[in-house]
Amino acid sequence: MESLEILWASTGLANFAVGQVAMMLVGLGLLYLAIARGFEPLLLLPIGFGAILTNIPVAGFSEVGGLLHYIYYAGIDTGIFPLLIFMGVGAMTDFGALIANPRMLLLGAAAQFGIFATLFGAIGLNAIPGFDFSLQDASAIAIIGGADGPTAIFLASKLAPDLLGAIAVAAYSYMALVPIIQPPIMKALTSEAERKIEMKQLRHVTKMEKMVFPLAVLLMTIFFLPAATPLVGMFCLGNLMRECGVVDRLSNTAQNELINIVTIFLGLGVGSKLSAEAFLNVETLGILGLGAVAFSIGTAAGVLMAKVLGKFSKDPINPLVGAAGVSAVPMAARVVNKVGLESNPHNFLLMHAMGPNVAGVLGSAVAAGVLLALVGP
Amino acid sequence: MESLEILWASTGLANFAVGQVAMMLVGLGLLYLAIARGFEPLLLLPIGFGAILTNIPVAGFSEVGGLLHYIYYAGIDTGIFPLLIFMGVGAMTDFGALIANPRMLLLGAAAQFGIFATLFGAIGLNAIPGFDFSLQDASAIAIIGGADGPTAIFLASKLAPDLLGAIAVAAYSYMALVPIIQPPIMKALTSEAERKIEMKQLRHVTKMEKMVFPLAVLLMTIFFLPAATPLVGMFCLGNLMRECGVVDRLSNTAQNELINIVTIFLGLGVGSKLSAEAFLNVETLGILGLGAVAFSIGTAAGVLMAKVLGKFSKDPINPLVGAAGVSAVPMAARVVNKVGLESNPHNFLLMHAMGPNVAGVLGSAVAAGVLLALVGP
Amino acid sequence: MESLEILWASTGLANFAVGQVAMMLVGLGLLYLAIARGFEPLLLLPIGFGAILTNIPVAGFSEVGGLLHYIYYAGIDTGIFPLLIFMGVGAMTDFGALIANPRMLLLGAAAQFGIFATLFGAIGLNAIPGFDFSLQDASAIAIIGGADGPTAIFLASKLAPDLLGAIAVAAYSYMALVPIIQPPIMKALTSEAERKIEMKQLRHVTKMEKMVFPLAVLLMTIFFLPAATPLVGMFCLGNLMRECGVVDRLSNTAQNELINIVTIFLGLGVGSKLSAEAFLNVETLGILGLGAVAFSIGTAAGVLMAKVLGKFSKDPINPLVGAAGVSAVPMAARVVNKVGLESNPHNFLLMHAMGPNVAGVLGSAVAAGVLLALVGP
Amino acid sequence: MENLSAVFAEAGILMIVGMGFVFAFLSVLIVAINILAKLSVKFPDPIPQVRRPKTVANVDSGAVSPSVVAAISTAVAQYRKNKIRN
Amino acid sequence: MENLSAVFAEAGILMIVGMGFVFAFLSVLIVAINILAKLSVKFPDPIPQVRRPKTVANVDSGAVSPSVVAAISTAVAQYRKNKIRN
Amino acid sequence: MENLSAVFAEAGILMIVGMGFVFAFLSVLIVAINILAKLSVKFPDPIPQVRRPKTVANVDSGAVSPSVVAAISTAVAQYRKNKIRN
Ligand code: NA
Ligand code: NA
Ligand code: NA
Repeated sequence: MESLEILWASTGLANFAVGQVAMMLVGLGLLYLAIARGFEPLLLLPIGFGAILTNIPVAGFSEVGGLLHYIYYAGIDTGIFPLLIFMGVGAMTDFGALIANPRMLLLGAAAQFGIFATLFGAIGLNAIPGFDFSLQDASAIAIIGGADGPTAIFLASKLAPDLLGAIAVAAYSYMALVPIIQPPIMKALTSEAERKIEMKQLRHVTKMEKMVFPLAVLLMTIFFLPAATPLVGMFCLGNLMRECGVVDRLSNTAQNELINIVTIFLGLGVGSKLSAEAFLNVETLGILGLGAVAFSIGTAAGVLMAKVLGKFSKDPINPLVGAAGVSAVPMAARVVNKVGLESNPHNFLLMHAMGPNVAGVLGSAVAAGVLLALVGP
Repeated sequence: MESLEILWASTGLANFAVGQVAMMLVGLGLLYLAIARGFEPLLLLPIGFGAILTNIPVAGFSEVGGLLHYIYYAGIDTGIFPLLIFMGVGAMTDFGALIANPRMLLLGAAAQFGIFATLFGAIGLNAIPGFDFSLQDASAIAIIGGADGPTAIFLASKLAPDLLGAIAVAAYSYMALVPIIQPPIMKALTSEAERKIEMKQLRHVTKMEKMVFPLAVLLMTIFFLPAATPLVGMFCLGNLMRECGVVDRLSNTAQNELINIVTIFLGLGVGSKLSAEAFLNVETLGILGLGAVAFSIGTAAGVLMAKVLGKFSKDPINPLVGAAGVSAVPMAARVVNKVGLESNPHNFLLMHAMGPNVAGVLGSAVAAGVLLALVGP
Repeated sequence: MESLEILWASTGLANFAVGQVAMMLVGLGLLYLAIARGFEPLLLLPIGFGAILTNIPVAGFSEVGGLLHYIYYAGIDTGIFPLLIFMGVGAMTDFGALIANPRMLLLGAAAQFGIFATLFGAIGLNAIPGFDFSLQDASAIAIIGGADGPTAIFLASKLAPDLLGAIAVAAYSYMALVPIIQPPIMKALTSEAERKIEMKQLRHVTKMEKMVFPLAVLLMTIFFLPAATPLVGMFCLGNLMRECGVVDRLSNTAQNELINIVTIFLGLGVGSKLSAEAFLNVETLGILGLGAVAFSIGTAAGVLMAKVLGKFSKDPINPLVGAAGVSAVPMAARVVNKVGLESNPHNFLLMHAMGPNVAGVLGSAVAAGVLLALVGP
Repeated sequence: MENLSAVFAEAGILMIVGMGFVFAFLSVLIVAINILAKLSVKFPDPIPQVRRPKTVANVDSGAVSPSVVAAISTAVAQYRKNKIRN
Repeated sequence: MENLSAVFAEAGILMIVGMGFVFAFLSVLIVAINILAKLSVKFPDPIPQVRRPKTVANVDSGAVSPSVVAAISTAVAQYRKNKIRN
Repeated sequence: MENLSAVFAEAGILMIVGMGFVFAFLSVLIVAINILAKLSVKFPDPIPQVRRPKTVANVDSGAVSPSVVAAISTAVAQYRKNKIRN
């Protein structure tokens, strides 16, 4: 019967391309990592689900008129979703530990070496046949080393939209892998004695300092790096709403309902970029490899910088806290605390690591701004 | 004075068309049903209000630049709002009862006979002068029998946008009338002895089963009916977020704030389709009549299927639970429970009826997919 | 090095225009008013922040592709954001006090004299060289006297988008200044004896009255002034959701999460209109001056009307409550209460002032509709 | 100047028509509310079903200890704290 | 008329194919759920770690006084009331 | 190869300029924070107005019974359950 033929012709079974099947397996893999392994589930679950949906034959989720098409072009291509996430993250971030010990900013700066070394590495991969990364591609890949999801998505959407899926997946995967990637590097670069160092208790930070801080960061960014102001500006708006104490309604909504809604859509939109053509190629392998390198180098640079800093400091600095400079808030700080406790069960480094940790967020936003300014469109 | 003339020329009184007045009365009627009679107030209140707004002369709510115009084209024409509602409903749905007794899916399948019989009936109405339903129109009308609001709106927006208003109003009205429409049919088709049947307690369902279930449903839909994946996919995403246990933030937002926001807009957007030209005609009467028939046939088919199933089952099946197969979650299940208690005051059928009830949601989404695949654009 | 040059050429320091610096200081000033002085922080904080962002050189926040550009054109140019705010405000408003004493509507009417007198004044400013307000401009400026933020933004976006920034800033600033502007005027126009007048306790208002009220207001607006139905309609929708008791989910979301989200965006979008060209000119000074006049005249008109009304009323009317007719809910009502207590420490006028206060909201929405109908595009 | 006075005249008319309309509109609304009030006596508020609990509630609400309030604050804070990762 | 009967035939085919597909689809899903049930015995639910609290909870939940509920309502209302200005 | 080395050179410059800028920027921020800290001594946090409640709160929060927590959970769950119909 004709109807049955039409129906059969419209089934997935009759239309599957092998690449689509493979990408659905990738999507299922991301769901597995999110659910069973707890890898950044808030993002990887919608990303994985979006990857499945976008690869369904016939359904046309990412074609004109499809749901994921609308989500991607309205929210990610415009940069709106990552910026709203950044506003929410700003509203969740307490800069107290950083304000109390501002030299920790240098650790957040050092850890960005992961970004720029990876940029160099990505260009280097072009020597291998099959790779052909432009400087824009390489910059978008390198930002994985910033260990900051929305920054990576924002930059990739501007510099290399075709690589967006792979870059976002790599960024969130490695952020989830921080507890596995970082400890060996931290231990290799420090002595047992160094890991035992106890740090001076942080001073009290006043409400006024916390309130002026986001404005100061914004003004500096305006002066020196306007290209970073979308990211830094929305982050500082969120943080100002948090600290000013007069718009708690808005701050609560920004860090709860609004960020939740945007997270669902952001994940689905990123997943829509996980098509076979864009993902199933040697470049993705390169990106995944470079991402691991970026995190490792960033961690190492942070730890080494902390050792240098300790030499010139009158107050002792435990070099482990340098590892938190990659950002990956708050997981990297927790890893520092855990590794520290292994050497000295009375040494709680968590608060000390929060300084470099949030410094890393600023550092990678600044690095993203530099890349946008120098290689941007 | 000229100003007074301009002002008078801009009043509603000077510009009313009789059809607009009639449609405002329809809107007021919907508000009455929603507020005074409790008919699906979450949808019928915004729909009724939207109907009033869209028929205001001069104001241009549904013309280019008007609020309802933006809402309709951004959210309903694109299909985004019904899909987000479906995601939220998925996040609210517990499939435990269905997984524990999967044969209940057959009841959910049988009840969809209401849809296809109505399709036949809608074509039949063409024999009467004044009716001219295309096969697409008939399919969109038939889906009312699915007793599922977002599915009806989604399908109507694709197959017959002009009938969307009448179809949505009919769907939600009859869902609200379930406690009145169903019991006589249920009693007519069952004996007192059958209604007394007690069912075996449902087995415990593990977290793992509940978590894999939405993925299994999605994969089957991908294989066999990609046209249904927008509906089924978003529903399964919501359900996966609910059951996986690692993204409770997102699940809570999806089933609360996000669905509330979208419900307001969806209702207003549907209401904007209640213009005099589109609603005040004999076709609307036909749609309302067919809707009642659809619900009745669906209920009867579910009950009869339950009787057949009971014959071949070693565990007893109370045929009343078949009526819940039309979906209309959770009202149909409650009706089953109530009718059951009338015959046997110790027989609580609620949990047993939840299985066919949620099966009906899947069944009508599948039926919608078949219609999209076979008569879709 | 070339890179350093590019980087320098991309800094804010190398690109600042003096107007941008000045507007950033204006933005900082608004933040100061919002945070340190508590001036309508929910709006002025995002407006001030938006003003800073939009004036960042190079960053292009308000150019095509910029975040504020999208926010402004999607939400303010279309009128969607102010209408959603109005829906939320409607869901927060209790009309009980007004229904119990409907003559208070006359006070809300009288206070709108501030609007029309300002319109006259704005045209008058054209006599001074440098001013060139069209009738549309003057109407948009005059609405500041309505003391209602969303109404002012909605009207300005339709009649004079270039003045939107200055008008919104003036409207919210003066609303925050109500406790300073109003008391001297109130005291100048009333005698100590008048301020001591105690008013009869308000009667109980039934649920039915509260529920029918928004519908009655909407129907009257449809009959007599369709141009006001976007504002009044969304307000009444919110109020109906509040009072009907069957859609508390929607009402709660409208007055919490949804209004919070929209408030953030509305503020940023309004701030994006605070560019140097649009704000740094003598017209802005005129607008600020006229705004203060508008509030003063509105307050005076309300008080005088209350005195007249008191003459013809069998129940005593304290003329202070007339000041609440400007709206600025609930601050104006609180000011009335406070000034009343100074003369008679046992006289709580708060509930009595709520009537004219919410009447003022209706009054200014009606006035906005008249202006739209007569001078609108 | 001539032009200005023409606009002035227009503004004056706007003022008169506008204030007139606002007063007329809200006056009609007064009438409507009064009619509404008369009609609504037929639809009184439903009487609360049980009377006794009221006293109980009064007694109880006096007994709400600060510990309960503290617990609620904690629970709410806890709920809010449940943070999203960037 | 002829045309109508052609459409009728089409509708009839839609009905048969549609109901057939719905039944086939949901029947396969029954099989899938049964397979899932068999596989899931290998992944039982985690056992709740402590047993004792349960009794405590039972006892306690009986003891939840109306005052507590009142306090919660108050707290929630308070939170909700925290109004936005227009 | 030549081309590659040119891009390499560009990448190298990016690295140097980029890291330099990041360090410079965050170093200036250190200075800014230190200035901020000095200025902020003039704006100390407001002193909490009453001292006594703190002890009370401590005592009370020790007394928060599991029943209260259970009640809150129930209330929250209840609130969340208040479902929307599809
Ligand atoms: Na970072
Ligand atoms: Na159904
Ligand atoms: Na007003």
